[in-house]
Amino acid sequence: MRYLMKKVCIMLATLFVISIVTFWLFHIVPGDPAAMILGTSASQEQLESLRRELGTDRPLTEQYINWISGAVRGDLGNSIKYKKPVTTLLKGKLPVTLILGGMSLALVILIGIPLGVFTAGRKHALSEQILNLANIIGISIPNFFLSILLIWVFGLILHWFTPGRFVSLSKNTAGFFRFMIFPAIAIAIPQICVLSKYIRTAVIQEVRADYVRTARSKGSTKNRILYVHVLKNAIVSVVPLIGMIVSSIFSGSIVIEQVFGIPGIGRLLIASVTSRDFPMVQTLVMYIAILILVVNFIVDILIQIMDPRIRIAN
Amino acid sequence: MSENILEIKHMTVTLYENGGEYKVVNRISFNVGKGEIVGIVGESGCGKSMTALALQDLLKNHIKVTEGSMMFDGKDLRTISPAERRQINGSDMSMIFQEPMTSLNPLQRIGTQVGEVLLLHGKHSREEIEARTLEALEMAGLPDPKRTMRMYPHELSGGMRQRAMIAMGIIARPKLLIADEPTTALDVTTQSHVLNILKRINEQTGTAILLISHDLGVINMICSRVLVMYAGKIVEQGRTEDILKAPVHPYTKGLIASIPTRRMKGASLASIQGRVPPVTEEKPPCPFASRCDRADKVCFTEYPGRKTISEDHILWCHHEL
Amino acid sequence: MDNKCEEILEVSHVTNRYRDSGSGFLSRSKMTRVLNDVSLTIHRDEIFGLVGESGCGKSTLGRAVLGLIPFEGTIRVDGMEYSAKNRQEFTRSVQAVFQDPLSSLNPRRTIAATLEEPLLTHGIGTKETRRQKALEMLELVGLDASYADRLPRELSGGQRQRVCIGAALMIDPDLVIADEATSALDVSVGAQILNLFQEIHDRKDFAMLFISHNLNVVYYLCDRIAVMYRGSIVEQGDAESLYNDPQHPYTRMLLSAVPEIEEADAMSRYGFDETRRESAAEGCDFYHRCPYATEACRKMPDLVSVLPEQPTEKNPQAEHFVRCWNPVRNA
Amino acid sequence: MVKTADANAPGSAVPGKSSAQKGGGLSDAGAAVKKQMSKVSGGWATGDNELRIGLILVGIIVLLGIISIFYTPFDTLEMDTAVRSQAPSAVHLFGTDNFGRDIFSRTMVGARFTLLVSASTVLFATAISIVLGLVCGYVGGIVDEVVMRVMDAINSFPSILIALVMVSVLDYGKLTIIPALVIMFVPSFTRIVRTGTLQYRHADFVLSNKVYGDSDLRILFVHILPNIYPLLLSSVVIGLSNAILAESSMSYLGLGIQPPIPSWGRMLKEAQDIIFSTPWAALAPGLMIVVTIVGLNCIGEGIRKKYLN
Repeated sequence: MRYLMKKVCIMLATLFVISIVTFWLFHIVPGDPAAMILGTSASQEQLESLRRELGTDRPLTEQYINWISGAVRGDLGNSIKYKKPVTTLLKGKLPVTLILGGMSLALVILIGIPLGVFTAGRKHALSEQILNLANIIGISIPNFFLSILLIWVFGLILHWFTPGRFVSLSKNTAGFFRFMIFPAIAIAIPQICVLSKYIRTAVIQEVRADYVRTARSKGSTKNRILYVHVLKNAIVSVVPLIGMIVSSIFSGSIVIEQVFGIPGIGRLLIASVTSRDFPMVQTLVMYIAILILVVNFIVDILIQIMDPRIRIAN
Repeated sequence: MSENILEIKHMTVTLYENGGEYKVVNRISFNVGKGEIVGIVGESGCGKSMTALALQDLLKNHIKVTEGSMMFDGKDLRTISPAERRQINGSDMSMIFQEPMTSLNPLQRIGTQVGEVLLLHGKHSREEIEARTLEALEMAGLPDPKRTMRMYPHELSGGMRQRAMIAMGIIARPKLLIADEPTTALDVTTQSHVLNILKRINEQTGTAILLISHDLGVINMICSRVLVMYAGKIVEQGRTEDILKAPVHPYTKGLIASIPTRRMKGASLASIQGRVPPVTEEKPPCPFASRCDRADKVCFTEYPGRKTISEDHILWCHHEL
Repeated sequence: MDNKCEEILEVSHVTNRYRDSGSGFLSRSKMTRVLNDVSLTIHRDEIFGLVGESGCGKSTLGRAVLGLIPFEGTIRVDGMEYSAKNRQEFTRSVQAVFQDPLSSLNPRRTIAATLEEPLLTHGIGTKETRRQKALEMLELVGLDASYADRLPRELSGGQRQRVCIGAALMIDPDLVIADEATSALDVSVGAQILNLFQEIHDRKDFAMLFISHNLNVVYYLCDRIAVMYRGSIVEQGDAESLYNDPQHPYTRMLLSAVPEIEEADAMSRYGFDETRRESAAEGCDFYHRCPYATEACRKMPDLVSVLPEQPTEKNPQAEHFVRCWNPVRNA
Repeated sequence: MVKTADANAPGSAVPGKSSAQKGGGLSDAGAAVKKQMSKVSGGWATGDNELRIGLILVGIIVLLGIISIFYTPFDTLEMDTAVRSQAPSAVHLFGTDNFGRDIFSRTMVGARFTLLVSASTVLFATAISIVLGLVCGYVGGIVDEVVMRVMDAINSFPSILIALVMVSVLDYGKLTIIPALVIMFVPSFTRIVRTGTLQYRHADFVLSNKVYGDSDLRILFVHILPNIYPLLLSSVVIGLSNAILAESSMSYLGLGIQPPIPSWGRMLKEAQDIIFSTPWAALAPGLMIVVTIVGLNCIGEGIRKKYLN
């Protein structure tokens, strides 16, 4: 348990550092937000009053402290563009992105791992080569081009879903998932190729390990060796990768929400970056940071449970 | 039933690599009596490990046993079905390996891995498996079997892990235990403990042991008979004292003379010139011919016949020495 | 160096600790002691053997003498103490041969380039003279000159070790450290290398610190031997007196465990059965396994000279040190 | 402890037919083994085929990019409504978009800028990573610990997020995309260089060279780097393909290369709304991206396979 406590405070410390870095990035470097909003034509007094309103005239550390204290109380300041508190804007959007990310992760794991194990078994030269090329192509298709193809084929030609018209979960659950499956696929395909390749290399490596030879010498059957010994070792060596895959899924969802027009925090992030709405961007970055840290924390715990070598070392 | 647990006749193991076929083990014949400890000695690449792996069908898929018969306990291992062969592995014939660090599954407790042998062979209740695992760990010389059962491989030292491997090998009371360089990776003191344990197991349970090593000293500690292998062939075999005291084959002589001992202090060691030919190199009928100072034309043309020096002292060489 | 001092290597009170940091920076990292106040001296042109099981610190001592790792205490080679400043000069007098033939040569450079490396670093000679000296060295270590332009992967383990020995001798060092130089080789190949060591040692004058776990090899090759256990020297003396009259229980245990090919039953020569008990914190390191341990052993003994029972005729002033309160006499 | 390496079987022994098997081909057992062999044989095993495919594909793209500097079939900006939304034809190889611009010329110019941005990104990232990776791998200790902590932190973040933050802070012009991409790639390159250095740091020949008196710099750049550069080369090439992927994503989001300079990502963005009427407007840049990245990945895979054996 002591190890868990230590991991939690490392996580909080990292979060604190990130908040400082993001705060510093958005407040010092881009110059005066007030001038940004009112444009160059505004008079000095208007700039002055807006600065007072936004609180950007007070010394930096003071701004940071009340931002953090606000954040803790749930008040994350107002979005410049929408003039509304950031939290209300977020309320509807966060679950959408989480569901999209969850669906993609499920697809990646449910298809990636079996595919990796299956391809590791393929010993025939020709199929090995085809799988290799398919994998390279799978990784090479950019997810936004893939989405456009999906929209074109499944949306416009086969009419399996109406592109551009997002169906919200509350109104029509079936419609929502029918719509969301395509962006999930678009995000998942490159990651499936990545995960299946790692699993394949891990399985091939483990099959050559000495303890497999010991198992065969004990009279164990091929399948038992694969499932009892090899698979677990392969997965343990791949679990640390899940963190990286989740962060790639997140990158993918930021772009895909734009293509499919899904009202998630990814699309909000793009909108606020293009309109230089710093409080919004800053909050979104913090949200995503928290999500990533939580996922990494879970991956760490997973590794602890599965791998005694690390569990006992701590 | 003959009193030999293992009878190998003209066994040949062939390696298939980028188009070529290379005989890693070339028509060797030897026997292992019930309850006997037999050693195989030879340098790297002489095929001693291949012989051991062939017995338990553990060869890689581009290496095959292409000739000869392997009679184990009355059954010919080359003709029985793979399922039957798998039944023998672990129960009647078991094996321990050189690298204790990597030969155990890092994610499973020692107790589970040792007990797995009983799970694979016959019906045993959980309690019986646990009891026999404890008994096997005890017999293998582990100081605290109860605690060791719950530990993971990375928590044990090299010597302890090798003892766990031995426990795994003897839990099903096999008729033959094959040990492929079991102590090469261990310290000298641990090595002598492990060899004593193997000897004690042989005396208590009558399990025959086939010990493979590159170190004649290790062989001399526990083996009653030894086979000397060179480049895939047995060049000489006999009782350990005879081979050490009165070696006949030039290679055996050279091998013994190149071991630094007290007697040789100060004098230069008689080393065999040249080096062991790689597997892929074409070898004359008598493989040692190219390095042997007594070699003449016949050694390069015909297979050396089998000569008997004394009751079990056998030699494969053209020359009366 | 002007005064050719008698002792080529003086190691005095060398201690080495390393901090194995616990996982992450929060847990307290404990200091593990690898070398514990080791002192020894090697005479000029002598082959000194350092023997012990893995983890006893023999390789660490070798690395300390080469200046590769930090340590407390002083090490002087030919009167010169190692420091970052005199690194160039220091490396002229100390060279080394390592164990693993597979990784002992840079796979991407030819044999000649490897041999010329020491000369290049010390700026000795021109391109032609360096090449010439490399070819001569190949001859000396028993390799055909045609090997000069080959890559390491075309050579066998034994041949690669010969190249390493050649490279170590290119700049005529006064001291060569051989760290398990024959341990990774087959018996017959190892024998050729041991012969090579002896031949070259007779022809060129340099001292050698031969580190190995194999007692037979060390006894065969070395004039004086030190046995190490858990970071300290437990017994030291010339080869004969140490082999025929071992007085430290650990040395006796080692000798009884070494597989012999001569006596049929080598086991009983120094019949030794170990005991198991709690180790004594400040006491002798071997306390927890020593059957002869007494209360006195709870305090750490120091290396004491033991006058040999029968002065051997070969070298009357034979010296023999043991770190034990009640050394074991032959019955 | 000590392991008896199979020390005297040198790698490149001349393969010869085994003595017993004079004349006749493989025995039946041999043929059975051959068929079932897992080894991928011929060009595919050594990675040559992948390398050839990759070089051809990337070669075409680079060639197009270079030609576009001097000549493009049509002016990339001139809009000619007469030839609006024409299907691919002999005149307009990739057809025209709804403003009547020739898509083939635009992809050619797009190729130039996309490759330019990605190549410079990878160049900077590699330079920084070699220094960081070698130092961390070789020196180790606190330096290694701190740098790796920072690298892991950056690496665990979604790559696009870092680029977005950089772009929003430094206002997106043509050149600000490059530092954003560099920061994305430095962590993974550094880790590759570091792993390579660690692998060789404790090799005996590095110790021997230290004992010969070599300076650390000489050991790093003369002994360690030549041994790991093939590995680095293959990951740089694969890094290049990821850079193109990232650059086109940013351009798609409107934050990468700014108009009027055409870039593949941006062309895809514009073509998305008219996909039904003029699908080729989207297919052309899309396929160009895929072809480039497949080519680069093939080269990377080829080098890695060559390096392994």
